[in-house]
Amino acid sequence: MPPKEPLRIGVYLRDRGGTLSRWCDLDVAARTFAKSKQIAQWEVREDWLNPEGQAAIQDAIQSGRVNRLLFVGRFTASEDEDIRGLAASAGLNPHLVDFCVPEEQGIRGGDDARDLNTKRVIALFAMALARARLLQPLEPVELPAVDAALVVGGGMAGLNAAMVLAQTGKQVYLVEKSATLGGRVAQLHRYYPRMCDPRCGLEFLVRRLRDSARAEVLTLATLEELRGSPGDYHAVVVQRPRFVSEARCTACGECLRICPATVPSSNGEGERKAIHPTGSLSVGQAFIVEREHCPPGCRLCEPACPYAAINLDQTPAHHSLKVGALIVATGWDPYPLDQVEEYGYGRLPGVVSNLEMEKLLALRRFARGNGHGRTGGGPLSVGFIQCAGSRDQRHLSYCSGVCCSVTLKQILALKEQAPDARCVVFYMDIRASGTDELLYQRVQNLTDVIFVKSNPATIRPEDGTGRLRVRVEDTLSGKEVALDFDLLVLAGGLIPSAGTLEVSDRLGLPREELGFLESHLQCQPWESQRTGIYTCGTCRGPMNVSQSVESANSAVIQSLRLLGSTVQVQPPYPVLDRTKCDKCKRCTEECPFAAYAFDEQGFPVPDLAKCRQCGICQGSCPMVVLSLGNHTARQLSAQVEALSERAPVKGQPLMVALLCENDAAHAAVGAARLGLDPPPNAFFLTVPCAGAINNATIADALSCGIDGVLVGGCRDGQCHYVRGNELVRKRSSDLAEKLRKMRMDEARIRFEAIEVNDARRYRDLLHEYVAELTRLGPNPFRV
Amino acid sequence: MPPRVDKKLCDSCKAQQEPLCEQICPGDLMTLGQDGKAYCRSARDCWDCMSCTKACPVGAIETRVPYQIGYHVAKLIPLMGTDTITWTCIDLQGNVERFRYRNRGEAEAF
Amino acid sequence: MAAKLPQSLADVPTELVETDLLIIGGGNAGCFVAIEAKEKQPDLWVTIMEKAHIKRSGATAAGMDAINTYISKSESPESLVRWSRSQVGGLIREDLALSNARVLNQAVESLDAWGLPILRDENGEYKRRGRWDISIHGEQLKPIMAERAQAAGAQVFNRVVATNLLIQDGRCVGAMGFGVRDSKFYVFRAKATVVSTGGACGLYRSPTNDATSSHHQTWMNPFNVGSGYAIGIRAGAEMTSLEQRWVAARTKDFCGPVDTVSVAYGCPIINCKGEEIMSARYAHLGGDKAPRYLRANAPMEEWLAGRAPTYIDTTKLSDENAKAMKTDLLNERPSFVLFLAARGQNITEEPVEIYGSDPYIVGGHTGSGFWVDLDRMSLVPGLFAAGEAAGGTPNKFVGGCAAEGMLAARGAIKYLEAANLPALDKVQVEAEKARVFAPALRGAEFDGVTPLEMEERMQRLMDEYAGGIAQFYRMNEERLDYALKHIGILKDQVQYMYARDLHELMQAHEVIDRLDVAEVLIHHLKFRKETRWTGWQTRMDYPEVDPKLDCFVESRRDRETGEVRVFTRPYEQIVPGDRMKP
Amino acid sequence: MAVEASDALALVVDVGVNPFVCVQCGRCSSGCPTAFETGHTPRLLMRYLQWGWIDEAVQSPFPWYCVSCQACTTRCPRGLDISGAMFALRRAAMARGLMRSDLAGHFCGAYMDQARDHHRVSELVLGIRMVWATGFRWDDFLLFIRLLLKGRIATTRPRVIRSAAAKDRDGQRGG
Repeated sequence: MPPKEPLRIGVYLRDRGGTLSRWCDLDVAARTFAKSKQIAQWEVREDWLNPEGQAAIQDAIQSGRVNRLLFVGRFTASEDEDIRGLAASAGLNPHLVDFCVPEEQGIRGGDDARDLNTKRVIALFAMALARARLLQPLEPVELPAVDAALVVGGGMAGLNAAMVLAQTGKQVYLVEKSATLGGRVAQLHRYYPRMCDPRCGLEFLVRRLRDSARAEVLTLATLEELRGSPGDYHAVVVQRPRFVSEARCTACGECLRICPATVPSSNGEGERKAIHPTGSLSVGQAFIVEREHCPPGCRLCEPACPYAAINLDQTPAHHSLKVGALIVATGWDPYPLDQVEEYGYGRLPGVVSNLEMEKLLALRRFARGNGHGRTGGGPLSVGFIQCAGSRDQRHLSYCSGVCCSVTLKQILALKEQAPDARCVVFYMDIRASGTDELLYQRVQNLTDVIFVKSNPATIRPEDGTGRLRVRVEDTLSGKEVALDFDLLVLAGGLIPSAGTLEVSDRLGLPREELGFLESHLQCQPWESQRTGIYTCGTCRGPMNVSQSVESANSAVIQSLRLLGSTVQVQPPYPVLDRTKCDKCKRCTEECPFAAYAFDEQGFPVPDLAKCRQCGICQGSCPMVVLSLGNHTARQLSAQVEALSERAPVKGQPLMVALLCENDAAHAAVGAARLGLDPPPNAFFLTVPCAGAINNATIADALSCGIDGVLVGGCRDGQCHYVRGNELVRKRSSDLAEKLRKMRMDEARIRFEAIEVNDARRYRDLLHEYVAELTRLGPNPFRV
Repeated sequence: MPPRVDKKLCDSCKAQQEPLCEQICPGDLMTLGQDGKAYCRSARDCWDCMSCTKACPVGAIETRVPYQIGYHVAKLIPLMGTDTITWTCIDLQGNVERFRYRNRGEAEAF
Repeated sequence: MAAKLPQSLADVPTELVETDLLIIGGGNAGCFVAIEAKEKQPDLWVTIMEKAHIKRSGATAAGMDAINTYISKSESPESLVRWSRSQVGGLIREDLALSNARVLNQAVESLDAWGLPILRDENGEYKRRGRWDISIHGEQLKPIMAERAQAAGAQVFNRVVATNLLIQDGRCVGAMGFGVRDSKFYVFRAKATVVSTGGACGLYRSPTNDATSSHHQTWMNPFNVGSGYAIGIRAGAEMTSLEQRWVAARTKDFCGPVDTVSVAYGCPIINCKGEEIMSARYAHLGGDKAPRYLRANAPMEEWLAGRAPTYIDTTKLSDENAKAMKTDLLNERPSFVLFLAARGQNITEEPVEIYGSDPYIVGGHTGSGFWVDLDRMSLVPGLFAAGEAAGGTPNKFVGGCAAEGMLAARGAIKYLEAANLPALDKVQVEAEKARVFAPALRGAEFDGVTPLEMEERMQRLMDEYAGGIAQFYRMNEERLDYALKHIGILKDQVQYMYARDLHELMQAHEVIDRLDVAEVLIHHLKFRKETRWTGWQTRMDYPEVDPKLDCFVESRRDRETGEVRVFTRPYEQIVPGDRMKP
Repeated sequence: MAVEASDALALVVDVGVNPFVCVQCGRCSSGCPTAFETGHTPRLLMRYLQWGWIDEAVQSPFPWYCVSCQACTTRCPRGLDISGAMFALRRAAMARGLMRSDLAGHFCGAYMDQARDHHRVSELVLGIRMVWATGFRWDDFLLFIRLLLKGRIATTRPRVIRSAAAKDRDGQRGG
């Protein structure tokens, strides 16, 4: 290690329009710090970004007079960047430049405020210098990355994501559990509102993928394991055997004639043989053998195939794929409507789910002559029961938002096939919002469609006629209504698919209490709290087809950041001092983004690609050996200690507020801008997240005489880093317990949830806290 | 005298198999009991070096001197800062004495 | 969580570790051996066997309030050797003391560079607290050393207890031991082995030992039981001056450090009448500057003469000095301040009562330990010693042990250049494995003795018959013979000792090791038929100093027969001047 | 008229029903066997409670038709105890003297005496005791005859074989 270079800090004050020197006496401040050896230069300039200013900076660096820069005054974000760029071009690491903004701490004009302002500025400079002394040069880290992505789930969202990726020139692997693509949308009869056939949209997507050289579709495949880190994943995919070679099979159909086994059709799809084509929505046209339906020992199809494409001993294939990002699009399953016993789904043949109704419509069962269940020659009577199992505490507590529009669409399609059909819709409220309202009006214009605002309690088969009797109170008229139906369609809700739960367990993706993948942030819905893994489609919540396609595109755009040859990680990021770490694993436990893993010696290692640089690990470390570049616990402690020696006003409580820079700090700066003066002895310091505050820093603050420490974090559920605020509250409550034993008042540590625009509340909070501290008396360590 | 463990506060170091107090004790005395909380396996063998008290991240451990040599109850509570340590001593009559000093100076890099 | 006890020897896994330099004991000296060895030869394989956790193990576990030996500008290595020699009645290995003194400051200054806060006076020099003491805030002393050792690249095996050395064709080629947490049997093969296990505590009964909760109320770390001496003795290494038992004036009941602190703050030792006993009775022998063993024994003479209790007079301390003294005590043994608070004692009104401690064998304070040459190699080739384990140089303390660690590292590196390892002696390994796990494999119904029972029996026996505190350190030939006979019986009774978990298995070996050390110690006490150091070895049957015994008393135990041979080695003076004067 | 939440809540709060949670889905009425006997349905009464129209709710005949078969409570998507609310309305009605509270007392006595003594209730005895309390009415009597002829009224009370344990329990409870 090179011998430590002595510190030479250049303190450059920006006195635009002489405001700073008017508000406070800069000469007194200069004299106060004259003795400090580490300050190599102290200069006040009107502006530092004009040519002379820039030249002065470059000269100071290149001449070696300074090796740290501390700028005082207000600089916009872009000016901040320019100065760092200037320093870098002059040969100084841009992270050795720091800024201190007196205005933000409430220092502003005012006739009698000058000498107080001067004392406060001196305290502020002392803190800024304490921080500047401990600045370290930080370098960005370049991590390997792969220009490919993996999409899990071949439904509407997955197909869209894969197509967009392929179009933007990225290699993409699409993994689909079943034999065909299209997922749930392929089982629909019509889209709404345009009433077009979903297969047309899907086939467009599948053809695009088939033709793209960069897209590789793996059906009958599941993601077994994911190793590596964002940008450089190693995914292991297992593909179940198809028993038919995709290269050789020409779909000539010879095997169909030989095959003795017929497979019962599920929900009215018509019989098919054990060996059968995989349906139009698949990349190849090879057949597939459902081995479980082959009669024992039968291998008739193998010799029969003219192209020797059939191999009944095929074993699962393992693929190990190098990808940069993962897009989860595992879709939804229908709520098991048999749970709602009173509706008799699964028991009464006439009761079907809205998904099954799509199949019946697709098979044009209701067209005249196809004779669906029309008893007694009269017109077909069909009932639609909305919110079947939804908005019901005993089943799904939420509303899936699509079932109303689906029912309206189904009525239009039904009336097209059977114009004389009588339809009754039992509803609580028709939620066809936006342009779907037009769909609702088209249905209202039809004849024989009546909307009954009520929920049936039970459905009973009428003995003899086989029709279904429904008896309700029509809440709009208060009258009893009893109707008989040939068919009853239950409009059931959407729940996370089995595939979604499986992939969430395998990749450790958090789920919210409804079971959907947790994205936590309204403003980043594609988020999965695991960098590198993005979610889209109904796996993260009920949505309609257009929203699902929209979300696929947003997930792809987010994943592009990680695709390419390298991933650039800008500082700051956490660094571990291994000699002091005794592997207590608290950082791993508390990191909200599971960014830590253990190496073979058991040391926790942060994966810099996964790390969100929130500093919660630094806050959790009992040995204070984890430090987030230039936001370290030692720097915070040094600033607090510097403040403790320079209380502006003697005899008043000295207070420091440690504020999360995402929300609470904005309230403080807002208060200063509104001219809401903080108490004279109150200053604030910012941290990337309240969770980054280590108990050792609070201990330092109290032991060096600070009267009160106010921790400002976010409200529960609003933390940008999931639970930073809860963690710091728990840790500081442990510390408060120790304070009580040390005969110190627990109120010396206080946690407050402060929101972005709580400027007024923040100012009142400070004054109220200082009042309380005044009552408590000085910190026993100071006296 | 054994270090006294406050069962409410002790979170058994988030159920890792070797909590910090068990890891650090020079006499191999601290370990996790059946209730998942830390305890000292042999009161007589403790030397009161207070390593466990300093190491406990939630401050659940409190040191006591054997009753043979000191009356009930005085407290000595260490509070670890980043590079300072603060002791608070409360004697029998409740008088409080506080000490603070730097326990880590400027260290050259490795 | 510790692993369960093995059911049989077969299911005890054996872990074989190959290394160049093996260090037994990751304490103050051990860390410095590792750091110096890795600095001199970075690609050397260095392995540390540590019975506890290197961050807080050994005598400095709780911290340290001062570096007791540092050669300031006005002193020199020679003046330090002269002072040290005068403190122990003129009988030290001057060659070792000189070589140690020449490296002393370098060791202390590296501690400073690693961040150990050493207090400075107004012009930036180390603040002196007596002729040789400098004040430090050493609460983090041991973690600092442990971090440097690990940073230097030493491979640390925590929770591994050394039970015996690996001796093949007369050479030491490593050591064996077992894991207290993983219940494995460890075999380390090393070209050179350094024993730095610290001193032996717990040979004698401590005055406050009782049935409730104060069994380990000792000044020295009770978990340093002298295993280093024991494995050396069993390997046939030569031991020197064990009869210089370290007996110290310590706080009554608490048995905390009070000697150097009282010197530093100028609090004289007084008796119940308030007389300053050192200047009153020992003026002719240097008064307060009298040799260490006199200062240690003086209070006990006052008790015998009916002028007890004895105190260090802290009533003259200013409040500011009293706080400074307490700060020092917080750094070395924090529970001392808790002890004072638990008696509601204000030291500026009520002086701190002092009493003799139970005797310890500590080569860092007296000259006891391995007989070593200038490379710190013992008589068994390949076996080195450093710190409290190495004999011949008293008054080393923290700085001296650190310096000796560096010298042992240099000696070991020189030796292991030419050393090569013979094939592993399987027979010796299996025998040791059986011996180590025997107490744990006695079976559930075994009718035997717990380690605690045997330890208490040994401690009371030594206390009453081998000059313990209960007898005001006094002994005579017949009592020593009685003690020797019963130590022999106890060694034979080891076959009845059983252990119910890994912790108790460690305690069993702590007793076995101390029995071997006690036996050799009694031989040394019997041989020196004179009273050269009152307190350290007060022979009531030979009260006078015998000029013929102005030499080192040595001992060596025969590896096969176990017979202890005691002999003398002549004293060689190198630094001129009166050996009794500093 | 501002909705006085307090009085609506006061009525049903002790039964643990918060009327404002009801979303008026009508499922309780759809499932209720006697919903359409009186022109008032349970959903409608919940609506009255939401508006705080206590007089209409209490004077409604429907609560007396509620046979507390729990069809409504088990199916309510918001988990409200509708039958509990009807019970509260019945008690409120009696408190306001809209229904002779003594009748309930007589009926309850007649019922519980038999249940306690014979562990079975004979409708015949029940009818006779109620006639004793309310006085003789021809239309009731003719209805009784018709029911008797159709065998709708059991004249004898089935004998109950009491297990030994049951008898001890009776013994312990002082019979």
